[in-house]
Amino acid sequence: MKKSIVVAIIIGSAFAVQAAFAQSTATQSVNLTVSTVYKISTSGNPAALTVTTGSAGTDALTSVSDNSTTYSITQNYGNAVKVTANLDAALQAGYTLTINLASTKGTSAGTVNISNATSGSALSVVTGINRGADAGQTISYTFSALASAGMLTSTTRTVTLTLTN
Amino acid sequence: MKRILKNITLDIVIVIALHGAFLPQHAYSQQATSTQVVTLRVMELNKIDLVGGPLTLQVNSINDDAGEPNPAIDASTKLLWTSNGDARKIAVGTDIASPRFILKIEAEKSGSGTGVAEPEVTLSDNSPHDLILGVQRSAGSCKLKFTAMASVEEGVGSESHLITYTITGG
Amino acid sequence: MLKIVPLSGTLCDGSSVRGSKGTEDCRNYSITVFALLFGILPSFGFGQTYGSATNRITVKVQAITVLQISAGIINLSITGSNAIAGQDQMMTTDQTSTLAWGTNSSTKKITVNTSLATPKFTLQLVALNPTVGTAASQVTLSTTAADLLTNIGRSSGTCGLLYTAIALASQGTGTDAHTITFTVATQ
Amino acid sequence: MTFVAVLAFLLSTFGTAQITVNGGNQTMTITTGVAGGQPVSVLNTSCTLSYTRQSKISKITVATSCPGQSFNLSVVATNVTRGNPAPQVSLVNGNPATDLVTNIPNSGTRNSTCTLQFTASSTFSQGNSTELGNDVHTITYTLLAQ
Repeated sequence: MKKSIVVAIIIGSAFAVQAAFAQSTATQSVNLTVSTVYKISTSGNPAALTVTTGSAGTDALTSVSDNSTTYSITQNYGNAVKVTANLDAALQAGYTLTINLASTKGTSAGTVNISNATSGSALSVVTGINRGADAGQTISYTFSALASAGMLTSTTRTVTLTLTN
Repeated sequence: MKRILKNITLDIVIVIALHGAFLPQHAYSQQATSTQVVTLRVMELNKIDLVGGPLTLQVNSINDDAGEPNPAIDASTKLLWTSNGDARKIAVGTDIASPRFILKIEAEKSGSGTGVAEPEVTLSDNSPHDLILGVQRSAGSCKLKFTAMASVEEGVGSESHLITYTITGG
Repeated sequence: MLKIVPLSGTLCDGSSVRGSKGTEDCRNYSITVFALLFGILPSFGFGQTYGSATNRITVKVQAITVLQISAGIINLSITGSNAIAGQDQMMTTDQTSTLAWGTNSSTKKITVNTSLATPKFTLQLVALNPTVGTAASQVTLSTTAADLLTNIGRSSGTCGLLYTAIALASQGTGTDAHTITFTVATQ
Repeated sequence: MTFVAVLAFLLSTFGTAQITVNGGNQTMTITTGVAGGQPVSVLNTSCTLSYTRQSKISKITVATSCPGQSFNLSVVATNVTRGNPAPQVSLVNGNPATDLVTNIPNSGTRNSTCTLQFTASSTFSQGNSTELGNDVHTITYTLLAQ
């Protein structure tokens, strides 16, 4: 009998302890971290820029332009972010490629000659970009050539736009 | 115990050093890129144009000594050209197969650009005649000197020439 | 005793009585009859029941409510991979934790709230596939308790927890540390 | 005649004290549960049964009376000194008496005992006593010929 009572007390005590821990609430820690984000994309490639005409007596041939592509950016780093542009290789003398990026979150540098801008000498094309997003801004390319530079068979250049601080 | 403390201190120094070395670099290395492929091409082009004209050459005086009419001369017309090709030439021709009167033309090279002027050309038929040779990858210009001549036997009359300038491969 | 004799007599005649044997003498039968009258008869009357006893057991079930989260800590991180160029809003989700509950009270629901009074970013929560009850629509967490699950009275069940973190690029970087509290409340 | 009266008295005495339950009335309280599971059942072994040898091989049955029963209660005999413990019996109001101990010998030691191990359990869906009231079982143990 005594043994039974002891067992009952032990069991009872055990449940009493469990009861003390029975909770009608539960908590969970959720940590949300937002890291630095830089994103830039372009809408595709511009059409071929082909110089086909000029004026008699003038060395500078009639330039051609393309503004069919756009770029979009998103960044949360700061309010002094910029976009730079460069080619994978410089153009030969007598040929000129300029680029102009429109911007609403920053300040466009206007028309920038990137003919000789390579990875080591990228040029700023948009500066002072504020935190946030800027979508579908127009990219304008202009290609011009001198008659004295001669003809140019189809040549490709990779233009790299970099969103950076 | 002292050794342990020394090691810990050293570790802390190293950690701080690494932190100081990499954190700024990390902070300034943030960027994203996007690329576009641009295709560039310049086609062959040859342009030629005239400044001045149409003009009228009038033979209306006689040389008393020779008893022949004096030639009429005009150098008011300017020829312009642009070519990004190599070894081009400029030829000139009239639309009259057998002119009644004599009409001569000469390029007086005084402008810029490449090219060598040929001697004075007589437009005696409607075939093209070389006017300037050695034109290449340039824009140039020159004055055109027209000379009209007639003999007494040819009497009085008039001719209208349509003169064509052509820049072609040389 | 005289009243018993006739009964004893009938037994002597060899009539059938349960447990009797007709070959035994009348004295033995008299003893048997006495025993039946004074003690054994009551028992034999209930199919050879020798005795019974009773006691009382009271079963009491307290109002029980228990909640359990499968994961104590959830880390949500918004990086470049969660962003789309040209879009200010960036988003990430977590669906790794589950909520289990048990309640034997009727008309109960589960509410949720955060300890963070002024979060920099937006944190939303919705209960997924509850085995019992009705999941409320997605909740934007605040210090005010909002319904997560309703109609869970007298049940034991589980559901998934889907956290959605939303940040705007224009808000910059940072960290929000939430302590999310789930509570079983009366509906 | 005196002999007859004494014998009758003794037999009568034996008939009234053949089985007794010790430990008195008990209250079993379920206080906690498992999230996603069920409330934790409660065990009680405070009661024992004492019973005596009979002229025939006997057994003990158990039955309960619990009007409006809401929760679950079962019992099994442990530490049985004489006889065979039956499997655990679920005590449900209105069910017929069920064997608790069987094959109690009709010879040998006169007095036997066993421990009564009660298990109270419930599910979350069965509710709680605050809303439904307690289950009060009046349990009857009967010693009878097998």
